This record gives sequence, structure tokens and C-alpha cells, in this order.
Amino acid sequence: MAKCAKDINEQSPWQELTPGGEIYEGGTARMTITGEWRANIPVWDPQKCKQCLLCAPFCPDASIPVTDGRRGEFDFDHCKGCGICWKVCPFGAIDFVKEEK
Amino acid sequence: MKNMVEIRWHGRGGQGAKTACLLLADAAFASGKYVQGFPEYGPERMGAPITAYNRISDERCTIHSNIYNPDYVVVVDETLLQSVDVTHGLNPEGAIVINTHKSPDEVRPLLRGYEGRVYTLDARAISERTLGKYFPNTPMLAAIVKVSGVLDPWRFVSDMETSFKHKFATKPQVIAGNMECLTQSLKEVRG
Amino acid sequence: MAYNHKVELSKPERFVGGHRLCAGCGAGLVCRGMMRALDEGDKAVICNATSCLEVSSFLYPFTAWEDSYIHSAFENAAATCGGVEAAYNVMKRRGKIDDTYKFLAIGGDGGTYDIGFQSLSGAMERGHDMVYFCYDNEAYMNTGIQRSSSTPRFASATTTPSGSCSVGKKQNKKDLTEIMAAHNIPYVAQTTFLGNFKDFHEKAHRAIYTEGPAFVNVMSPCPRGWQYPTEMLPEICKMAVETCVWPLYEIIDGEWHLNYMPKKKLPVEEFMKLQGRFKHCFKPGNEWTIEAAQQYVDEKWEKLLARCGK
Amino acid sequence: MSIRERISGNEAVAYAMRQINPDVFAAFPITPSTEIPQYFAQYVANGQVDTEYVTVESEHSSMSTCIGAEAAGCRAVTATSSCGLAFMYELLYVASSSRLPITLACVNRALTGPININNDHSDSMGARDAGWIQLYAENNQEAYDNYLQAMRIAETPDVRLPIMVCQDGFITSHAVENIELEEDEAVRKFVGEYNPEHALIGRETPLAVGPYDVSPYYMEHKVQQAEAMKNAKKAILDVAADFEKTFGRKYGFFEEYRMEDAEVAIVLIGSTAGTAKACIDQLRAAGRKVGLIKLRVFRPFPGEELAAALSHVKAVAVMDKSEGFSACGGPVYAETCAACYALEERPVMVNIVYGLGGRDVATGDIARVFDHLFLLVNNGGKGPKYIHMGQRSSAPEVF
Repeated sequence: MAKCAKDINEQSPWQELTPGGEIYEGGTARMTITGEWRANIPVWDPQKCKQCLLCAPFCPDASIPVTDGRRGEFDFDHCKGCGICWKVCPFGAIDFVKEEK
Repeated sequence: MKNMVEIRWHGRGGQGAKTACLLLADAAFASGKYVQGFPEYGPERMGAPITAYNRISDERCTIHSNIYNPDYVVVVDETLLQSVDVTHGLNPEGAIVINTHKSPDEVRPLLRGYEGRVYTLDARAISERTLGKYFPNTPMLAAIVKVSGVLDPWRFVSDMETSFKHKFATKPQVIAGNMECLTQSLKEVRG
Repeated sequence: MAYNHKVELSKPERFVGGHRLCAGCGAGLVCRGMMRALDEGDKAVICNATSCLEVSSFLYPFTAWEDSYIHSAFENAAATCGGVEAAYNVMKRRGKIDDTYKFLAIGGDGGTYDIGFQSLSGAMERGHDMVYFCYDNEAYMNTGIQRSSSTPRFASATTTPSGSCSVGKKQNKKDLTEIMAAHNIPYVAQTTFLGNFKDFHEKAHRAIYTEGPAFVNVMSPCPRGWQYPTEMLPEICKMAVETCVWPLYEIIDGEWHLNYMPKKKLPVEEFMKLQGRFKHCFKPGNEWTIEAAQQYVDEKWEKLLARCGK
Repeated sequence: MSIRERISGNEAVAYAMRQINPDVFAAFPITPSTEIPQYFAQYVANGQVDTEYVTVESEHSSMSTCIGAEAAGCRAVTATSSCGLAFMYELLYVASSSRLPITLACVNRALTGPININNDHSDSMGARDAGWIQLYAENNQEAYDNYLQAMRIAETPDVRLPIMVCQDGFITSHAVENIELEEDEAVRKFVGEYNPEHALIGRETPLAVGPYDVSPYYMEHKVQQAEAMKNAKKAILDVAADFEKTFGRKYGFFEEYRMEDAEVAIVLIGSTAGTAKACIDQLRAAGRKVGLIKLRVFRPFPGEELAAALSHVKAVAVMDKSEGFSACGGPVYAETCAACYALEERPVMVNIVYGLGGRDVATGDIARVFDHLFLLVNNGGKGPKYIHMGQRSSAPEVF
């Protein structure tokens, strides 16, 4: 039986799935690339950014990583492009533009 | 079924007929018998007529139906005689015991032609005298033990003492009254 | 301890990206904020009512939660949570575990105000040491924006659509926060997403670290159901508070505290005009709806002020 | 050493629960199972158990509480009847599909409506497809013994399914009878500890329970559940064998009573089996070859074993204490017929729906069933197959 989400997929036979659909580890949703849903993309300008971190708690997709009180580049694997961060940035450090794919 | 005795109790909700039925099962169990004690349930509340049953035998009885042809019937409340056919199916070789101050001959006309033995006991008087309150179930329990002969009466009294000591461990002062109630009841059954 | 935004935001994420909530969904913000309010080192079990959140955050085999999580049904998150808490108590008593666990139930307004209300009320009355978070987006969004008892009057929902003979939902919103306060539990609060999330964080933290049952009602806008562009969420939350449609307050051990007094209470239309679900209210002839909405908000606000001793 | 006692079926189950000292008990009263949480509350009040006793506001929440507690790694138990079980219906499926071995004492009562508090099997039969193991008892002894075996069956690693331990409301639940109880220590040793590998709390890794399962996974998870139910058959027999070795009383999927050379037989569930045995003894004494199969296990359904046991019989009356409203027979009949279909020579089979809402069944009623079976043997099985017994009627009926 597969113990890890990474070993479970839509080709797995029933014998390999966890009973009752249990999962024995946290945060496996990270494997889902929801960044593909995006039509518009936030663009962060570290030069303009004052590291106030007002954007970070407003991201529904936890896609503004913060380490030791400073934000980094967006997690584009999971950012769905809602634009909230762009709206809440008081310093114009985030732009929100059509994404070229 | 070897030596099986079937008993039906008639009472009113709240009077203790069910308790008496279970106490009889307890007493018979204590004397080494196989027992069943079970009430017939409805949604009724205090005061409504209720029925309870005992089967007592020397080997396990597997039957789980109500009792339709009892060997004995106990009537815990004489006012039921007006409304309930208490002798229905009662074995003519058996007997009925009724809680009343009247004599057996006085109540017989209310028994819809039953021709078997009739016993009475004034459970109210005994209960009020010995317990200071009206608890008809203890006297009627003694009465059916005596009438049915299903248990040795004096063995029963001693078993009950053990049971009362357990039941009233926190208020031992009531044990003597209960014992007195049992012994007087055994003596005063009229038939 | 005073709220330190940078410290709180630097904690490891306990509700991670990759969940399948809509872009801009308020529920994601509740989950992140709620989990951030846990002290590091404390473990948690999340009990989730069937909802948008549930189907989006634990789609086999992908869980967005770093902590233990259980979904059982739509109407029983609180009772399920009570069961987990009961298990914890007995395991602690029998010396089977050492860790500290916190128990968080979460449901939408459907699973909280409506179908899960009995379960919630029962769990709160029994006094389980747990917090129930309601992410209140004011309709059954998971099934397609049907009205709930939390939907405000005049909002258009798919079962109370506006039309030539209808101005949307006929009834006012149920005041669940007040009902929960009437349970006389140690902590009840309502909040939403504002500024640096201080109000939300402090309430969530207080709720989690209050012994006994606690309830936090979070207004959580839904871009699809409320019909607004996703990026407008912060503005809508701000207007909900500035118009007093969604006042910020908490009840600690029976004492009512107002957490925010708008400098100038804005007219309710400032909140309504941002959302397509109230669009019909702004049509000629329907002015009365806005007046009625204003009157209702005013009455509720005055009552709240009185309760908070203002 | 067994303890000779006389207690009711409800007290027997409560007594077993006290001996096991489960982790969590979720309690809500409903007639006729109410006494179980009452007895247990007294054990809690007296410090005889240290169970977390949760007095919920409904059966819905009692099953929800059990689900939470069991997933958290605990033994969770509850008791209910009738409408209470129906109110849990959705959660019964959650419990089984989440593979949580919860133990539920079901004191069978007619399912409304009209409302009725007396016994039949419509409550648990309604839940027969919910993925729960179901054991049924004839008397208080079996209710007690089944309860002692339940957790070990349910918690078997390749089973992990919830279990319902059923007995007949009032008929056994409220009837005081002789019983042999076992010593506390012996019971605790037999039942053992529960330490599931994964749990919501107290483990190195977190556990997530109850996902949204898309189509590419759902069927696989259902097959797992079906396999688990098949595995339960072995677990039931294994635990029964150990129970017999430990306590001396023998159990299987069903009990065959005087079936060796029986020409006709009855198949039924629950307390009526005792009444039927008394009737069979009388008929046997008169030289009539009659027998009984009393089903103890209805889920998993022991189809092959039951068919084998009926293979030599000429006519069978399958007696259902619940109406399935299929218009062609009750659930026990349907499953027994399906099981016997594989036999090369099948007995004549009829269904008798009886005892609904506490309608009493006496030995005479059973005797009439046997009479009817002999009639069917002689007439080649002609006549109705779906029969009700015990009702008043203005038209001629089989019974």
C-alpha cells in the first residue's frame, strides 16, 4: 500500500490506495499546481517594496513566502492571480498584468 | 419445560408491579432457579395499567413471548378488576392473588367467572403498618411466593434480607420494616 | 503579547497553497489566519464541515492542512470536534499523550448558521475546549449560491433571485454571533480581514487559548457569490466595517466589547454598491431597499453600542 | 470463572462496556436502549470507569462524536434504537467509509411511523447496506458475548469496519434472565488494547480523514470496503474461536438447531429463535423433523455457509421481522434466496413477515409456520411466497 500522496495517482490499483482515503502527511496539496489557473499575474518590484508585509496575510493561496520578516518572490506554482496583493500594497510595489503563457 | 411456573402481574404504572416482578425473579434466581422477569411496555405513564411477567423453572427457558396462560396472576391494584380481564387465560388449576382488604369471596364476583383459587391480601394495611407508607409491591411479592409455592417461603425471607441489606446499605433503618412487611404478608394471605 | 505582524507572518505556513478554492476566496484567508494564531509547537486537529473549503482543501490525496484534519459531514463539524476533544481528554488522563493539541472546527454559514446549528449549539453548551470558526460568506456557495439564513436582506441568491417581482432575499440576516453569545460561553467574537490582520489574529488567538468553547464569526467575502472582481475583497471587508454592516466586537466572559468605532459611519450603500448581488437595489424605484437596509443596520448598531456601553 | 447472574439485556451490554472501559461514550437516550447510557452514567459517577462520557444533544451528534473520537485513536461507543439509528444514517456511512471501528449497541425497535416503541428489526435492517458489521443476539447472554467480541472483530487490521451489536428491544433488553458474566480481568485481557497505527492525535505524523474522493478514486475505495467486509468473515470466526477457548461458549455465523435431519426449517434472527426452539422441541417430541437456523451475523452475510446448511431441507420459511416494502419479501428472505440460488437442488422458500412493532410471537405461531412448510412439501411448493403473519384480516390469509 502506498503511504505517501506522491505515490498515489489515478492509475493506482485499489490495493495501493490508503484505506478510507486517509492521508498520513501534511500539506500534500502543494503537489497541485494551481498556478495554471491564472489569467493575470502579480509582478513584485523588490525595489519599491518596503517589506511592510501587508500583502502576505491577504493571499488566499499562501503564495507570498515570508522568512524572518521579509517577503520573497511569489510562489507562482500556487498563485491563482486574484490580485488582492496588488490592491493592498500601499507602495505600488506589486503590479497586476495579463500573463503571457 | 420441567417445573416451569408462569406468572402475570397486573398493576398501574408507578406502583411497583414491574419492580415486584423483577424482585421475584431475583428471589427465584437466588434459590438456584432459571428466571425471566419482563414488563410489557407501552408509552403509558403513571397510573396506566401495566403488565409484567415471570417464568421460573429448573432449566433455562428460551421462550421469549408474552405469557397467555399463566399459572398465577397477581393484581397489585384492585381497581383494575373493573377494567382489565385479569383472569384471562389463567390456568384454572392455578390461582389469583389480589391486593384488597376484602375477602376472596367478596372479590370473586368481579373475576368474570374464574373458578380457580382466589387469594387476597390487604397490602395497604400491612405496608402502612410496617413501612409507614403505601408500597404494595413488597407485600404482594410475599403473597405470590406463598400462593405459588415456587419458592420456599422462609428461604425467600432470608434471601430477601440479604437483598435488602444490599439495596438499603445507606439506610439500614428501613430493613427491619421491610422484613416485618414480608413476614406479616406471608401470614396474612387469605384464601 | 502585542501583535507583531512580521513575527506572525514568518511562522511556517500551516494551510498551504495548492488547495482548490477559487482565486481570491475569503475562506483561504480564514484558514491561514486561524492556523497562524496557533502558538508554534502546539498541535491542532481541524474538523471541517462539508463546504467549498472541504472539497477544495482535502481532495484525495491532497490535503492543504499541515495538521491532522477530519471531515465527516455537512452538519456535524462541532460534534465531530467534540469527539476528538473528548478523545484527547481521555488520552491525556490515561497518560497516553504529552503534546498539547488545540481543536478547531470550521464551517461555512450553511454548515454553521443552518444545517450544523444544532450540532454547534450542543457542542458549545457541553463546554468542549474547542473553537468554532465560521467563514461566513452569506450563502450556500458550494452548491451554487443559494440563500442561507445568513444571506442579508435584498441580496440576490440563486434561490432568492431578483426579478421583476423580487428584490432578492426577503428576510434579514440571522444574528448568529448574538445567538452564540447567548450560550454564555467564555468567548465569542466577530471579525473580518482588515489591514495587518491584527483584529483577526488577536481574536483567533484569544479564542484558541481561552479554556472552554469559543466561537469566531468571520465575514469572508466570496467573489463569485457576491459578484465583485477578486481583488476587491479588502475594500469590501473595509466597507462592511465602516458602514457597521459587520461591526467588530467580542464578548469575553459575558462582557461585550466594541473593537472598532468608525470615525464617520458610512452609508450602507458604500458596502452594497461594490457587489453585484445588490445591483437591483440601485435601480430606479428600488431606493426603498437601500433605505430599509440602512434602517436595519442603524437599529442593530445602536443596540450593539448600548450592549458595549458606548 | 464465570459469574452466575440475572440481569436484563441492556444491563448485560452496559456491564460489558464497564468491563471494557472504552475511551469515549457518546450518549443520547432513546427507548428501549436508554438504560445503557443510564447504567453507564452510574459507572462513571461511581468511578468504575474513566471513560469520557459525552452527553450529546442528539443521536446525530453521538455518531459524530464517535467518528471524531475513533479517528483520534480511541475506542468510541454508543447505543441507540429506531429513530436514533435513522438519525445517524448518513454518519453510519461516514463511519464505515472512513474505516472507523466504532461499536454501536443497537437495541432493535420499530422504525417510525406511526411511532411505536416496541421491537422489530426495521431500524438495523434499514442500515444493512451502510457498511457496518451486524451481529444479532437471541438473549441477554448472546448480547453480552457478542459485545465482548465486537471490538476485536471490528478492529482487526484488514477489517477496520464499525460494528452494530443488536438485540431485541424490550424482549431481551428489558427482560431479566440468567446469564453468565465473565471476570473483569479476563474480559480486559480478551478484548485487549486498541492502538491504531494512524490517528488524529498522538502520532508522529498527522492524519487526514474524510477526503473529497473524485471518481478515479471512489470506486477503488469502495472495493477496499467490500474486501474489508469479506475479511470480516474470517475475523468473526477467529474471534469466536478464541472466545470459545477463553470462555467456553461457542459462536459462529449462525446457530443450527436440530437441523441434522430436518425436512423443513425456519431461518430467522433474534429473540424469536428461543421461542422457535421451544416449539421445535415439542414438534420433535411428536416425531416431526423440524429445525431452525438462527442468524447471528447478517453483515457480512454468510451466504455460502447458509446455503450449505439449507441444502438438504425441503422447505424453508425465512422469517423477517421487518418490512422491506419491496412487494416481494423482506431483506433476510431476499438474501437467503440469493444465497440458495447457487444450490443445485433448492428448497421451497417462503417469506413470513412477522412481529412488527412488538406483535408478539408465541410457540403456537411457530408451530403454524411448520405446518405450512409441511403443506408446501406436500403440494410441491404452491401458494404465496410473501406472507404476513399475526395481523388481523377481513380476508382469508395463510396465517
